[in-house]
Amino acid sequence: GGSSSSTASASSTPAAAGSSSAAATTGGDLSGKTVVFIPKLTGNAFFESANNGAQKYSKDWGFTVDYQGSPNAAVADEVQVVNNAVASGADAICISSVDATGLDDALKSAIEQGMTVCTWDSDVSPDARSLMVSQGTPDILGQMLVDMGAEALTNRGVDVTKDAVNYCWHYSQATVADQNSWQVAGEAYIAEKYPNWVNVAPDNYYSEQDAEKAVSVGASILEAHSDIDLIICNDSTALPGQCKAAQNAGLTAKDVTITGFASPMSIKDYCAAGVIERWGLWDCGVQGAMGCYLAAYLAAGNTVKVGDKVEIPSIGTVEIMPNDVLVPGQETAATNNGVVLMPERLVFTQDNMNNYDF
Amino acid sequence: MEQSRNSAPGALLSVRGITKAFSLNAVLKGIDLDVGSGDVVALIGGNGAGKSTLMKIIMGIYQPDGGELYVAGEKATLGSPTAALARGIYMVPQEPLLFPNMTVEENIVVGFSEKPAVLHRRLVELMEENGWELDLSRKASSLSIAEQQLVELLRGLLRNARVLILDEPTSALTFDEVESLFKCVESLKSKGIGIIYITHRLAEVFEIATHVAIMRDGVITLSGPVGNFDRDMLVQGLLPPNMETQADKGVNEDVEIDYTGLPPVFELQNYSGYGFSNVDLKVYPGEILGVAGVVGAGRTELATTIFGRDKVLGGKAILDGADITGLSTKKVLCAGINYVPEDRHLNGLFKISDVAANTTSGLLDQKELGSFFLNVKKEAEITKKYVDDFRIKITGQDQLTGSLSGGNQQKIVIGRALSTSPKLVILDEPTRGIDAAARGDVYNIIHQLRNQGVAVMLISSDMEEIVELSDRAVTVFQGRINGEFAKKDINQDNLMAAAFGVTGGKQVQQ
Amino acid sequence: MNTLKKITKIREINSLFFLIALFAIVGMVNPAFLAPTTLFNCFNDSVVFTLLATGIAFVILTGEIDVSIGATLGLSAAISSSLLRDGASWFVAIAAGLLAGVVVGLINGFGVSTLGIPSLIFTLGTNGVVRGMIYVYTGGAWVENLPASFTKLSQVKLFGNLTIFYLVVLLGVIAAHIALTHTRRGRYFIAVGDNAAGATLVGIPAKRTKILAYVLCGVLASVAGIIYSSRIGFITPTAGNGYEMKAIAACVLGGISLSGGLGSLLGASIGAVIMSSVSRILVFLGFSSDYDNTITGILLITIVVIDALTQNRAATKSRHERLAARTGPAHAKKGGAAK
Amino acid sequence: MKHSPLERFKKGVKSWETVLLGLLLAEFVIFGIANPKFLMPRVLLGSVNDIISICIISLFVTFVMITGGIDIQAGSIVGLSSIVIGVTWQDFGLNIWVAAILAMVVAALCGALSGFFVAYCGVQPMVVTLGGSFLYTGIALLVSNISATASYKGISGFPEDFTQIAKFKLFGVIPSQLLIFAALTVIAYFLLHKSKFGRKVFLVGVNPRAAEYSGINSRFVTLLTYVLSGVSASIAGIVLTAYLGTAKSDIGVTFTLPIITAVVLGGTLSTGGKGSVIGTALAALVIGVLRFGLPLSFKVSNQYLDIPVGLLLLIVVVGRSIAANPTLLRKLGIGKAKRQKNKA
Ligand SMILES: Nc1ncnc2c1ncn2[C@@H]1O[C@H](COP(=O)(O)OP(=O)(O)OP(=O)(O)O)[C@@H](O)[C@H]1O
Ligand SMILES: Nc1ncnc2c1ncn2[C@@H]1O[C@H](COP(=O)(O)OP(=O)(O)OP(=O)(O)O)[C@@H](O)[C@H]1O
Ligand SMILES: [Mg+2]
Ligand SMILES: [Mg+2]
Repeated sequence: GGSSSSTASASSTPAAAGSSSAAATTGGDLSGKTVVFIPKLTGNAFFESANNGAQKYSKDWGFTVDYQGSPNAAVADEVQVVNNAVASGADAICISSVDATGLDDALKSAIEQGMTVCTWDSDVSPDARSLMVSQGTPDILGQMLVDMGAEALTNRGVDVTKDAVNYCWHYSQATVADQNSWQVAGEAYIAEKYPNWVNVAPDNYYSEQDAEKAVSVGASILEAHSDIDLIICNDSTALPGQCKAAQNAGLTAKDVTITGFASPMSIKDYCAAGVIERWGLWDCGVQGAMGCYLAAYLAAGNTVKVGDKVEIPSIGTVEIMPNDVLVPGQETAATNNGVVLMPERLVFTQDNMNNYDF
Repeated sequence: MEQSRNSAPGALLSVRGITKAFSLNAVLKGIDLDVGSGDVVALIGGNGAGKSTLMKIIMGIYQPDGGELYVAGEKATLGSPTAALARGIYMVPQEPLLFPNMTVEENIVVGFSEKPAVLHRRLVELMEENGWELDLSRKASSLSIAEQQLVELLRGLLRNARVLILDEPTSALTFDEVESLFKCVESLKSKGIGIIYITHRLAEVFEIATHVAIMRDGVITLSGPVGNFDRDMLVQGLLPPNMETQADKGVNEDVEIDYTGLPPVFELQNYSGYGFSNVDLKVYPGEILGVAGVVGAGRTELATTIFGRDKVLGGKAILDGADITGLSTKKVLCAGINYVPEDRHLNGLFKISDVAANTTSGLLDQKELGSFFLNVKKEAEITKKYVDDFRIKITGQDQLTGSLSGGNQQKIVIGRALSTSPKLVILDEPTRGIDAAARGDVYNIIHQLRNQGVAVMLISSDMEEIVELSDRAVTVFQGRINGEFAKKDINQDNLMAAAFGVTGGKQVQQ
Repeated sequence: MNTLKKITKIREINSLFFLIALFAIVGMVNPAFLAPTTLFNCFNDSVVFTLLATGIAFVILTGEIDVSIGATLGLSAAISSSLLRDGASWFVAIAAGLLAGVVVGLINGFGVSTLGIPSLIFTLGTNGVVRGMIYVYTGGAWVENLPASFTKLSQVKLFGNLTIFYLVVLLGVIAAHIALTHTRRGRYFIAVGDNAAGATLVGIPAKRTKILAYVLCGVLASVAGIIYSSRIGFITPTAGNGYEMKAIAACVLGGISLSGGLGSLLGASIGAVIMSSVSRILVFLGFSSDYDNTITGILLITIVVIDALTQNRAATKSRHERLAARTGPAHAKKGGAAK
Repeated sequence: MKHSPLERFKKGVKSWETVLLGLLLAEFVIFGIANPKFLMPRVLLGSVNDIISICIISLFVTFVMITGGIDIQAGSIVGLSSIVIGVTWQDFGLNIWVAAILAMVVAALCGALSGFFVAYCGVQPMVVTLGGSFLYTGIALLVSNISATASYKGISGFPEDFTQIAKFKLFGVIPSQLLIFAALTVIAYFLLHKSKFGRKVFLVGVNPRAAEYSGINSRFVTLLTYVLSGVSASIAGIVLTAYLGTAKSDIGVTFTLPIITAVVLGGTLSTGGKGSVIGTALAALVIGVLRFGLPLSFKVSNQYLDIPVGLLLLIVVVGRSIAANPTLLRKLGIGKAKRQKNKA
């Protein structure tokens, strides 16, 4: 995973503390297991990278990761993928859900039929899965987005606590769960920490994961708000599109700050060209691999409970945490239920962006 | 055998042993035909005899299953119309095939390689020569059938073809236009152009043809110079071997109707609409009211407006004492009027539906066919009634009407109009494009109706037809009724004069 | 007066009026929209849709439809840009992209014209196959990191702020428009769409014309794909998803009839500008993005409904005028001399 | 003599439903051999759940296409119906069944609006319904904004008896969704092929002008077909909402192309006038089973499934066109034609 990263300020969350205490579980053999690894949609850089990571690690671990997904990020399509996975007789499912509750029934029936279900990236109801490998809570990620923006603004010579900063959000659409939850958390964070900032479009801009639209919406934002200071693009299509629009308009990171979440590969050209200074993501390859490992781990008959530590070979040790670290008030079952947080999120800049290959 | 296989010497076009079948239906069974320079070969035959099919083969639209074509003595394979055009063959099709979104001029000159300006000049000259008037910048979609036919003719004439095929060119033309077409054909004849002329009007054969050929059931039963035949011989040749000569002449033996004290079943009072105005008209039960006029006089508009297809601008329409002015088609139908449209392909037929569906389509809003579910038995019954009554030639009730011949299609449309048991039937050009036998059948149907006490409004541009059938006639000129004739006064001269706006030797004042 | 009437009868002029009116209204709400940069960008950003719409216009004019162009765009974009990324020469990369368009176009043309399969069905089939091919070709991954020299092309501007892409495409469209309306062979496309049987009768090779239309459509879709690559800089396997519908809508907005034989390429390109400006317009109008789809829908429906109603009314009116003219001067004295 | 098997084959091919049924059986056999699990009732019958929306809607989009129209808005009406149920139930406190009926009314109105523009204003259906798909997707989002639940979250927690619509299993194996589909197929069949309304739909599709001259209100019939397809979309929306347990505004957006594909594969003429409910139902199942069987039995990744579905469509229509018109083959294989001529 990303070893030499500048860790985001918000990443001081409880995570793998490097503790070497062995997992308190009964042993079970992972080799030969099959984990169906389900993205929200295929053909998206984020999920493809996660799959690459999962495939790479799983080879060493000795089990099979079967990447199955629909090209559409639609709940009905994903349910079908889940049902196909169940029918195929795999051992476990590791899924990034497009809908917070819409997959619950399908996953519960998978569990009833003896499968292990874990989630990663985007969660379902806690009783419809065992473990969730989370890149962080909405608060963490929302704050991270805002902090990246604030940092870049500061580097431009803006006093982020005093100057009137005009900003807006540009991402995929109003119905996508995680991106919206980050936006909500980020807004709350801004309201609290930077009351002097002005959101020029409180209803946000959407480009529906259409690259062409991302560029054209991006261009319109720059044209319609010539005084815009910061554009936060928490979507992996919106961010490169917004950068391209700025580049087309001849703007650089000195004129307008663009930040957001996207893989380093898709943005590094713009960074090299001076269009963007910093952006972030987490190592989705590691995240995918972790999800698949844990799914296979439980499928092999291991049991875990909150507080246990699991050692994931060549990644590190992770701790099982209660569900309420993600959503306050959520209950956690006695065994095989809980949340694993990604140890760190990455912020990419000119200096480190070439260290990653996703 | 060997002889007949070859092209006749000097012929512009020779057809030898052409056969053609559509799936299992053998339409042409070995046709031989020659067209020499300056010949006008009149090709006659019943509906579905295969005339148009033969012409389409000559034109390269269909490929023959067997047989040969010779153009100017050379064997030719005409794989496409392009090949036929290149050899100087052009066909004016039976159904006009215009480009609806193009102007008249574009329609005529499309496909030519000459300069537009040159073409335009030639076109204008041609029209002046023939005395045809057409606004060249009008869109083809706004043309009436007659006008479409003129455009098709102009196309053919402008092509300077060596062999010109005219497939029923006069079926929609006015008297004047037919006259000028004949002049035109004469002049082509003298230029040495060979013409194949398809028609159902035997009079035309004797007027312009040099040769005649009769087709029946996919073979040519009779052919030779026109001088060798007379009308009766042709009629005989057209009819199936052992059939009585009853068909052609619908017998009108009925006595004159006594109108005194008879209340009209249908009445128009000062009725105006688009294309006609201030029409006063009465139709009595059990009479055939002929409505004569030249094409474009506005009769179709009058009929379709009564039928609820267009807006009424003034006046009243009264059926059996009930005011039906401006009602929707559905309500007019229920009230007891039905209409057989003049353009059966556009407004009459459901080509890819079967005979039964076509016949009963007017009954769908009536209880007769069931309240919610379609009563299939009843449907078959009604269809059978009309198929039998009208002697409609079909392979079964599930045959698609698009594959029927024109006459049979027309009978089905008439059958539909009668299925609603109307008090008044308006027939608009009911015999256009159908052969003598079918025409006789239609006439019989009309008489039957009359005898059943149904009132019939017969719109026709064929004066002979009006004379033959009507109990009373009116003429329409420029959207107004300008003449009414009692049975004894109905004759070609009177009708013609009134139709052209000349009554009693003087122009009707506008 | 008469010329004015004639001009409004040209459907693409109506579309142009509509475009101007739309821009004027947006400009009134937010004058920033009328800044030259923004205005030009409306056109610059329409370049992909202009290509798609004019491409599909050829097919629609001949009376057919092609719903595979979005996938063709994606495939060409993926092929060309992956070759460029991997260091192939520009010539090879572009030729390969165009070849993909030609092949798809030929297959569509063959199926629709030679085999006589209804075009909606056939191109739905090729759409599925081509879209799947993109996943096979790319393995589902994005094509990124295209050579800067290639992506820079999209920034080259002439005459102030018009990109060279749009300029070239616009000139191409105008040239094609003239060729289509003023040459003998050009008229074939419209003639075939207007009445295929009639076209065959006057010696127009209807089948070949249709195949040509599909090939042109495929090629233009791949040109669109290549320009898309340069403009966007990264290719996702979903690139061009749903663009076929927007391109069809653009054609209709530009006055092209889906039943064929009516309309022009210039109209299609104007429609493309309207269609691709919608999201930009919404930003300037300050609408919440939540209204995006609602307003796009309302706009689209309003335009086509108004257009259809005015066309219908004009047709009815001219028919009524012609019919009224027959009855002579209105309300002349009644009837004639009855016998 | 020699041609008789060919002739018979041609006749068989003519009954399109037979071909589709054969295809469906072939799929069962092939997938079943490749992976016997495929034929397990629970697996096979359960798989129907995932395609049921498309099956249901395509039944009624068939009506629209027979009138010569097309409906690409049905998918967006699914989402609208779903969110209307969710919002009126959760935020307005309506009884869930009242909410479901309300959703059907809303869907009918949506269909009627588009149908009105198509039938009474003469606008081209593809464009109207494209506009409709934008409009209704947009309205669905706006409706979801009314709710206290954020639009990206989806409304859940529906009462048990509502979710039973999609979860109930007859004899423990036959899913209720399959029963709903079967019932709707029967209804659609009788409506289209046995009722007077169905006859009108066909006649309007063949020749709307002739239909008008027969006293049929072509425009109204056309409008009704859009209402029908809208209502069917709302039924799909209700079933899907119950199945997923979640009401969301965007749950149907990906259905458009599969619906049209099912209808045309079912033998409906895209120019109108011809089509059959059974054909559509079978075609929808053929596509659905293909999409389910290939990943299960042949490990084809889901993202490539567009290819086999597209290929199936192409092979079937090409085969059909050649069977209907054997001269095509002769034209294509010119060599063969020449040989025949030489023999003659
Ligand atoms: N494309 C076709 N497919 C199947 N059958 C056809 C086709 N064209 C014509 N027929 C059939 O061939 C026969 C001959 O038709 P054709 O049009 O040549 O007759 P016709 O002599 O021109 O009749 P009419 O006087 O009515 O014009 C008819 O039975 C008709 O149904
Ligand atoms: N613009 C048009 N659009 C559609 N149909 C038209 C149009 N103009 C004319 N028609 C139809 O063409 C047919 C022939 O009309 P035309 O004007 O030739 O004669 P008419 O007024 O019906 O005269 P008559 O019936 O006395 O011969 C009618 O059915 C008419 O409704
Ligand atoms: Mg004929
Ligand atoms: Mg008339």
